[in-house]
Amino acid sequence: MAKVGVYVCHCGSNIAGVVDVAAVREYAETLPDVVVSREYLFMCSDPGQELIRKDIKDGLVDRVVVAACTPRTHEPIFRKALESAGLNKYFFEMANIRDQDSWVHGDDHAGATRKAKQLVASAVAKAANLEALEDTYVDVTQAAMVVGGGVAGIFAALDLANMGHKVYLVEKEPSIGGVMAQLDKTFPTNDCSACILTPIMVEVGTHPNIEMLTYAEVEDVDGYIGNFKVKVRKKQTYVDWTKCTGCGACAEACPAKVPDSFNCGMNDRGAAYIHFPQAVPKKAVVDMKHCLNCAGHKIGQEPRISKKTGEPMLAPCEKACAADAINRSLPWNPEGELIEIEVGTVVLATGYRVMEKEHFKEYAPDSPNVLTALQMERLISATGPTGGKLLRPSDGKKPKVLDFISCVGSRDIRHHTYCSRVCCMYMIKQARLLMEKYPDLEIYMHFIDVRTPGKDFDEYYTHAAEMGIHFIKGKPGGIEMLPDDRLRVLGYDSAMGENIEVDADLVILATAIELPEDAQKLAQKFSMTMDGSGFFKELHPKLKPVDTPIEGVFLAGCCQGPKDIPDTVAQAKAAAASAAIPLAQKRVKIEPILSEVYPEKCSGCGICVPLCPYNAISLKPYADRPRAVIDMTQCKGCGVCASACPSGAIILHGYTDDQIYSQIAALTQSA
Amino acid sequence: MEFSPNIVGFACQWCTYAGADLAGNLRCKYPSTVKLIKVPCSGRVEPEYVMQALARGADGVFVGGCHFGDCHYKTGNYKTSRRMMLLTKLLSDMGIAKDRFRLEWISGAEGKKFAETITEYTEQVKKIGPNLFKGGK
Amino acid sequence: MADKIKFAFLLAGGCAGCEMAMVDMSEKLLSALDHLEIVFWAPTVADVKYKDLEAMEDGSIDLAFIDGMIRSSEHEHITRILRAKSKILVAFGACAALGGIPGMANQHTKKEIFNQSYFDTFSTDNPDKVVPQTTTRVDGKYELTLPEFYENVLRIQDVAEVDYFVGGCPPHHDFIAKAVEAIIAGNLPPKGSWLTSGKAVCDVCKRNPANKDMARTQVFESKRIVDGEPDPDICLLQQGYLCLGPITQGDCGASCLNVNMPCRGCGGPIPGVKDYGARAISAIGSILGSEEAAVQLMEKFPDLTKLVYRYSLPSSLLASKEK
Amino acid sequence: MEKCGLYLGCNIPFKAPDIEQSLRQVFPPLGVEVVDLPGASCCPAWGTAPSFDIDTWLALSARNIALAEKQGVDVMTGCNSCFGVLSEAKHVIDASAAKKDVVNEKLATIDSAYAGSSKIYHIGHILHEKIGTEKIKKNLRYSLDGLTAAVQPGCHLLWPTKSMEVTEENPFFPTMLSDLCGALGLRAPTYSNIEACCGMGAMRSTDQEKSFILAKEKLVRMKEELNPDMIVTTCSSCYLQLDGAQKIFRDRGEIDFEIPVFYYTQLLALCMGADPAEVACISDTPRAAIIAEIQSEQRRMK
Amino acid sequence: MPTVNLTQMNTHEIIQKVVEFGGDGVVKCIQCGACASICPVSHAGFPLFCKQLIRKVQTGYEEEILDDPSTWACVACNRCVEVCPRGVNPTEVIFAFRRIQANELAISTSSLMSQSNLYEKGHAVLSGESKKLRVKVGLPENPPTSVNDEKAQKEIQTLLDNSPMADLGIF
Repeated sequence: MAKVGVYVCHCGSNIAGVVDVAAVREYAETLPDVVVSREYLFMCSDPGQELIRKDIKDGLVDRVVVAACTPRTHEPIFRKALESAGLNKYFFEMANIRDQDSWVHGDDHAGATRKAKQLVASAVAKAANLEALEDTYVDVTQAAMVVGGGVAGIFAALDLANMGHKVYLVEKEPSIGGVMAQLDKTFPTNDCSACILTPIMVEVGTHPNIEMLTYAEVEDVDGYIGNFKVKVRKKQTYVDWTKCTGCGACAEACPAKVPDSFNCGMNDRGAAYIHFPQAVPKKAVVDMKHCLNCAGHKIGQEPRISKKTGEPMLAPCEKACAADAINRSLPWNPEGELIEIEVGTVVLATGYRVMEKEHFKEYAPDSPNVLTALQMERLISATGPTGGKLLRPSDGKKPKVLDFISCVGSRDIRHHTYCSRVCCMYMIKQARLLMEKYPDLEIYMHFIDVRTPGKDFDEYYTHAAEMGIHFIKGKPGGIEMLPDDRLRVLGYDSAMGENIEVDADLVILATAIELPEDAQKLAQKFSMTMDGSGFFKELHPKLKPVDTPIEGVFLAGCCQGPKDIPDTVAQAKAAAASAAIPLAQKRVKIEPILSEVYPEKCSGCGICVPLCPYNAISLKPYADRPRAVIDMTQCKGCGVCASACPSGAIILHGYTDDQIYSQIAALTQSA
Repeated sequence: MEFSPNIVGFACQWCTYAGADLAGNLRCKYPSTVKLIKVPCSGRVEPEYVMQALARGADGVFVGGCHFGDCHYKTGNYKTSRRMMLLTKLLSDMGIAKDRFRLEWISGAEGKKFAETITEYTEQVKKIGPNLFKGGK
Repeated sequence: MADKIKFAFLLAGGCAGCEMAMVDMSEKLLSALDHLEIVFWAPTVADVKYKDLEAMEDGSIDLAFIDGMIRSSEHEHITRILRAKSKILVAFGACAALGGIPGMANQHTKKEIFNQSYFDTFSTDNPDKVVPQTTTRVDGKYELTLPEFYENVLRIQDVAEVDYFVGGCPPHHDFIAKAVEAIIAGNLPPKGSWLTSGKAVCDVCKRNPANKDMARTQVFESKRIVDGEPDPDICLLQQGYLCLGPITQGDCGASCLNVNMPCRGCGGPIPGVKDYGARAISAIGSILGSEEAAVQLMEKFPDLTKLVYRYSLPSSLLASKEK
Repeated sequence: MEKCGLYLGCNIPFKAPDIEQSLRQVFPPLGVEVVDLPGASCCPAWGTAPSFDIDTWLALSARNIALAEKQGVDVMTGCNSCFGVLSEAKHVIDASAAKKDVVNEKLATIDSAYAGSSKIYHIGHILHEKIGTEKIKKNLRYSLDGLTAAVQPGCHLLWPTKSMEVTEENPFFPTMLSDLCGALGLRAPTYSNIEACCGMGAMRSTDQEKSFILAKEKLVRMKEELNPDMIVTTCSSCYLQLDGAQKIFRDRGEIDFEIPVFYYTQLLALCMGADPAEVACISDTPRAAIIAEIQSEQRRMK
Repeated sequence: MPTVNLTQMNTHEIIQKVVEFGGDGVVKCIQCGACASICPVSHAGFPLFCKQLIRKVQTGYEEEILDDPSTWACVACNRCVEVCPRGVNPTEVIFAFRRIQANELAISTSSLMSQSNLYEKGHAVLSGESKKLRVKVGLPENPPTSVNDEKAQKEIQTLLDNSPMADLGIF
């Protein structure tokens, strides 16, 4: 007979303010198998835990039920308490009487108390049926992977590498740098983005512990903490990077015209191109989708011979390449190269994108003089399409009136309900930079609220107002296109309580930060869960901000939610530190909440085999008959196989049939 | 006294159970009718569990899992969906009122949805009335 | 050699097919009879009346088999009598152990069944709307009685304690022989058990992909046997024919599969399974490859319940309707 | 021939029957049979039942839609306001089974029922989406080449997109009516406040002078930006406002120009050779000169 | 304007009422101003356009604004609905308030004319000139609508008689 101890937590007044804790404790005493039932102000406090430890050490109890907050946060704490008292830590079960009871039934004390009793009965019933389980350990592969080469990925990779770990840095573009490399200057210090980022990119490029895999994407992930197997596809560059010197001659020679994504489509690049001037690695690629196959020289074919000269006719890019890195006659494999990398931990730092203006029909997206803020960033950057000169895209003339609109796609239930966090500040930054350079500009900015909560941020904002930038509280509802390519912004000034209009040469939309689609696909490969805003969800919003539900996978940067550069770097360094822990421990624990086949019950029907999402199940001979067997290191403990097994030969430890049936029985007993 | 249904819930620990916890964090009110049994994945919920709960007189049985594409175990919820589709048919053939059993996809971010769903489901079950069946084995 | 085992065989509400299967043991039955003394086997084998059975001393029979289910007060009455007289009681065959084919009637009320039987069919001629009564007075003086027809089909275990269960419709004679031999040898599992190998049909089915070193794959389209002749070498489930072999005890030696017919579950659930039909849809639902496949299955089998509970509806957790 | 139920509303049959006449004349040659909806009432206008009680509004609208359903035809309206009210009512009813029950309970008292089978179109949608500019071009006898129009699509034809059967690609920068004008050879460039409200309807009956602020702004921008030969609209309310208010502004000396105003089908009918005395003979701002120009010999197509 | 003491306002009651009359979006408004910026009522200079009305309801005004005719100037253009980033549906809030006003008979007398026209003939807008105009353009004197159709008029009257509008004594 199990000896179950029940410990009911007041959680201060969180539980006791709603649930009649004494009544629950008394009720628990009447339940079968319960030998002791106690209550305490905070069960998770040390004296609270001591109550449990003492009862175990005294031999009074050998199964523990704590009725308190939620197992999602506190199960590990209490399991440790059991362990330290010498009891198998899996002889523990929790009743969720706070998050799922007192907090949600505050207006129904009687109902909450009745529910608490039922939840305790359910936990006791399960506890009585618990079995002792043992943790196991596996060795950790001594390498880490960082996915995404923006500022977050760069810092995560550098920190891990500097701790002495081998790091694979995977980036889908030909160069690392991310969105930060596209920025002109950065708030609130106005230092040049390229000036501070480029040296660090170079450090990454030359670090002996970092292997950069740029122009590459994660294709598949297998394995578990300590032993991830990641398939990475290195996209075909059609340029021999061992020879390419990054001189850019091919890009200059290429006659194709492709909207330059680095400059947000505001100018064209060739099909052969270098991502941007400060690229690391600085290597050319040929974008075969847009390649014109000049001189009829298709990939993998011998060049045609000129009838006039008798010479082979080469494409301009080939001719321009002094390093002989472009040879279109070679049979380049369009699939690129698929490589499998084994790592112990992974940091996801896949970044964000800004919404395109096309989504915002009321803001005249067809006008070339309506820009996203990132386009504005390129327009004022020295490496941008105008060489840093502020010119109106429609006619190349210098604008006089600029109008910024905030919260475009943010705080908007039609798009994203969250605040994108950085827009207020970067709009002010752009306005200030422009005012400093062109003091005769008139600049208007429309806000719902100005949000400047960072260090030195509000000072930055108030100074902008002193500079003569006009701040208007009120979101514009529309833009009209005037005959001379100017734009009439239809606004409302809440402070005056009046409708206002601004006839602007340029309108800048602070469009929302969002997770790109390819990151969503990546999320599925890594089994990430998404939060309500569509970003990768951290394990706990406060206490585990860089952890994920997948052990061994960590988050950094805007893939977890919008944030500015200082916060991104801080989080990247936190993710690196967390990702280094398993590497330093050299082995990781595998929790025993896993499925197991009883071979003597198995009939070998094989129904379970194709169900397992981790391919953990196979049929192997047992007493000469084919019987299912589960690879414990592959199993993640979902129990899908156990539910399907027609013979009842598979059990999921921790969630066995007996345990669940006993809970059903307890919950259908009239309390 | 007004009939307060007894609803047994099975909730995937990654999505619906977390969503229920979030409802707590957000203090979203809902009736105290549902008691969750935590399972790792909705794919662990055997149709027999649902039947057993109904056979033992539960007024309603609720199964909550992750949205398609969100399963922590990649595909568990698809299995749940297919099994429960067939189960729903069996239950209706056997004369069990339609809303005695409910399957919902509620993510860990949908605390409000969890509270709304339970509130609405409780009303549905109230409409059907108590489950007089007490035949669990 | 010890005394002969005193043996009784009772037909409750069934078709006597199980008894035929017993006879199908042929020579093995003859050698078994060396060890068995038949004290009751009415009316098939021995001309013994109920009252003779009632007159026996409690516990005087060593071993009793019952085939068929409980549908009437007569079945219940005589089952209870036999239980009292017997040391070991075996629920023999699908009806006795699970409710069997007649158990599908539990999808209908007694009233519906009577209407169908006595009024509604095309060939019925019953102008006076006569239905069976438990008592009838004839000529005002003779009182005739009939057993009461119950609302539901019950299993033997619903009215009397059963010591062992044997599945099959009917049980396969090779297997009966093994069971009888085990009983004679006194080699019995704990009471309440099934006399079974405990393995599914798949274990003995030569089509099982596992038995051919092949991988099982998911199913995208369900078929009925009228949809065409299955490939005789490939697992029926793989071909989309809803074979219940994986869920069913295979003491039959996969007889149906050997003649290219899918298993329909007469062997009963593998020990430990609480609800045959629920377990069947869990397994089948799991191997379906898509949501559409599940929808297609339900369109293909509009009466899914009668497919997965063909032999076991009275054993379901939800054995009777919610009224 | 495709049939469509012509829902007249109030303004067109009572105040501008020449528009009604134009509607009846242009559709049959374009392959759409106009079916009357006998007994149709007010949509009901925003200022009536919708401003008092939602269910009463829905029942009255549903009664009108049911008239079309009974004949198995879709509804087309010539008035933007009617289009807005009927579309919104249909949207609300179709979105909720409970609302549908409430509405049908009310309709049952007058032996009517709403099923939701008829769609609500504006005549502009029928012309642009169902008939198409190519077919319109083939039926013309006069071309408007070289003339310029300022178009006024009208609010209810643009928003809310969620309740409309047909929507502009970008409702803030509408193009459908310009396309339809283009089919007549008419140049109809966009102008800055093309999407803005003319001030008619509830606003004009609440405060005429305030409503004129909007009308005047609209007229002035049209004049300054396009200097058009005419204003073309598909909204009977906008038509009445821009035509009527213009005369008042001129009489008061607030503007020094006048631009003739046409409802689109009036113009179309004229281009198809209709008699102006039937299809375009009621207006405050004079149209005789431009009508003569439209149906002049030089403009007759070969 | 005198100072408003917010603690003396009963916000709950009026919000509840607006929600009941169909303006449930009123609680979602964050006063961003987008609706106001494109609102014809605001452009024309009426004081109580969408944003202001919503704010005042949120603050607990009812009596103070009950007689303001601005709401009746709303042409239901629905542009606010299209641009509102919070799903407030400002048009519906205005109409909800209009319904509250209508039920208190806080409406203009000219509006009453439309209601009785609707009741009598099924048309809110009629014109004394219409028959003459129709004949002039070659149409029958009466259009095929309820205006000359007693059965249709009876139907409309039945619907209106059985509605809350009948209790107001406006027909």
